[in-house]
Amino acid sequence: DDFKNISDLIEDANQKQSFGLQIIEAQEEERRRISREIHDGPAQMLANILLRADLVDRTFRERSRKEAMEEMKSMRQMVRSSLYEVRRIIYDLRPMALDDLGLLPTIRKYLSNVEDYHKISIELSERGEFTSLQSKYEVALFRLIQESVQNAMKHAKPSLVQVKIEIKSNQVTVVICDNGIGFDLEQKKDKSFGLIGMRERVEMLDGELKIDSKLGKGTTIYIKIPLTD
Amino acid sequence: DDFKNISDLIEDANQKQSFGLQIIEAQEEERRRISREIHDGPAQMLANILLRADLVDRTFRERSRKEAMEEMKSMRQMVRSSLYEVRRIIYDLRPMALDDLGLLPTIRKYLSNVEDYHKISIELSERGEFTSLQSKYEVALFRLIQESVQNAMKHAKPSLVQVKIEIKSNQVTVVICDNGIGFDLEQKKDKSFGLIGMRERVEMLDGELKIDSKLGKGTTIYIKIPLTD
Amino acid sequence: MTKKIVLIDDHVLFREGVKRILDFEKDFEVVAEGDDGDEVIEIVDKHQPDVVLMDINMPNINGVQATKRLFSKYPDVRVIILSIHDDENYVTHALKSGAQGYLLKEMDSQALIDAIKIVSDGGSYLHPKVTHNL
Ligand SMILES: Nc1ncnc2c1ncn2[C@@H]1O[C@H](COP(=O)(O)OP(=O)(O)OP(=O)(O)O)[C@@H](O)[C@H]1O
Ligand SMILES: Nc1ncnc2c1ncn2[C@@H]1O[C@H](COP(=O)(O)OP(=O)(O)OP(=O)(O)O)[C@@H](O)[C@H]1O
Ligand SMILES: [K+]
Ligand SMILES: [Mg+2]
Ligand SMILES: [Mg+2]
Ligand SMILES: [Mg+2]
Repeated sequence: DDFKNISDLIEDANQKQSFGLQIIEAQEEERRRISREIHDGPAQMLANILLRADLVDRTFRERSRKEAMEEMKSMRQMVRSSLYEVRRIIYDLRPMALDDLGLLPTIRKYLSNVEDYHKISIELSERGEFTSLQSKYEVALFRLIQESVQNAMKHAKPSLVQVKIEIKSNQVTVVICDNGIGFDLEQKKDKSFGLIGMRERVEMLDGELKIDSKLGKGTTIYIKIPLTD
Repeated sequence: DDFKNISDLIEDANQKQSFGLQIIEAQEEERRRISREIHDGPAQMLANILLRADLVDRTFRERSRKEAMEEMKSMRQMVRSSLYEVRRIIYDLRPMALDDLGLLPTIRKYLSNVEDYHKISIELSERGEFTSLQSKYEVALFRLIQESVQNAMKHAKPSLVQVKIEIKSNQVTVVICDNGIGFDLEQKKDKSFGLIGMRERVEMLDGELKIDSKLGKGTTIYIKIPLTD
Repeated sequence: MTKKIVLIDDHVLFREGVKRILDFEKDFEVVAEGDDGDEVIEIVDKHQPDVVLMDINMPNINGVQATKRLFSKYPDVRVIILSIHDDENYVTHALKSGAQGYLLKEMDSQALIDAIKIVSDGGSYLHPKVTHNL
């Protein structure tokens, strides 16, 4: 009996270790992705804006004010697009609204962005008092809902997604449900980090996570997290 | 004896778990930091460039050509600084040179940036054949040196930092040495993530990391990592 | 009559740009600047401006908190929030604090001028790009 315990523990330790390594790799990968994204988007655009600005200057000197102002207009257009890009990158990293406005407005906006982008319908139902949630819960809940919804978009091909959040004084429950293709929970995927990360986050807050999925019927994720001060 | 093993293992598992959680938190914190940094830097500047462009136009119409050219100059200066900011953010995230040019040029550039910025002298000595290093070693070695040097700058107040890298066919050794204030290795710091992360990275590659530090004498970090194919 | 304007923003270059634009308007005068929300009451005490231009994200006291504080002391004060965020939730949040204007920092100079005129005359102004989202 002791032996089983020991080997369980070893298994556990190994899993945790490899979990740690996975996160380091995932983080490194994320940094690379973001840095490429900024490089290919805003940085390229700014380099281009710089060229345009020089052009405005030259046009001014060598042609006319009118032509220079035309150049300026197209430069401004480009500045606007890079600002747009920059906003998107900030948002993907971490919506500032989460810290500035709180969980509910951030979730609403997030879901409405997903709806627009994926041309899909997402129902949000919310119950309880959100304003006094501590920041650690806000961040965790946002990431859990984000990953669940992203999974539904990426894998499930659903026609409807429902998100329910209920906050009570001592616990919060979240249910994310899609009517998509479902999946086999037994099949482990290499390099899949989302569900593992979700579990880890929920564990970290002493909560529970349950996944229900049936091939052809869709997936429902239940999350319950106790609230402590 | 078995009991000791079990409690060691439990300790181990707990440490690994809390390690995983720490990385999640550190990652979340990093995302927040970068997103604020982009918001406070490049996003503000881009918005401002639009105003400055207007300013050029109005100055020309309502004041003089000469003043307009001055405004133009300052607008171009602003575009240049935004580009500079964006590049710095990209670099901090992940020097692309690492993927594009390899370890050695990236380290050289990194150290010379630190020298300039902190007005300090850093000696780099390198021996061996760097060109055939696998990317996983390059990234790890860069991050290890980066964190060690950052620690020296942040905590040690040194007048000299030395970095030595030696690559042999089957192993790489790195020594980072500062002559600063040193620290007590026994004192654990909450929320300090650098050294733990370094250990974990080295472990992940089956290597060894040793820290030598004496109060008032400085700190030396020895890293040895076996190279496998 | 000249409209007195106070400008609160932690970004120096941004303040500089706004000031330079307002320099052109003979009816406008920037009477004071600050770089954090915690300064605003003191500045308003001293200068009694017609409009406060208030950045939303600042290091200590953000623009929304600062606006709330300001309104509890000066219920008639006119405030325009300046922000990078085009998310409509920020707009409603800002308006709830008592501000009468919301301007995206990517504004052109005409939008800035219009907003100041309208808000200081008792009206309210939202950046066209965000009204679209509301
Ligand atoms: N809502 C869902 N509907 C159908 N399949 C799903 C759903 N959620 C997860 N899956 C399946 O479970 C696998 C694991 O999901 P997980 O989020 O861990 O990884 P991933 O989404 O593939 O990659 P990552 O999240 O790391 O980008 C997925 O590859 C997919 O096959
Ligand atoms: N070269 C050094 N000289 C003096 N003290 C050091 C040095 N390196 C580390 N320390 C001490 O060890 C502590 C832990 O270092 P570590 O890198 O883990 O964390 P940190 O630098 O404080 O924070 P982080 O790296 O997470 O940003 C530091 O807070 C500092 O007190
Ligand atoms: K003026
Ligand atoms: Mg996923
Ligand atoms: Mg450190
Ligand atoms: Mg600001």
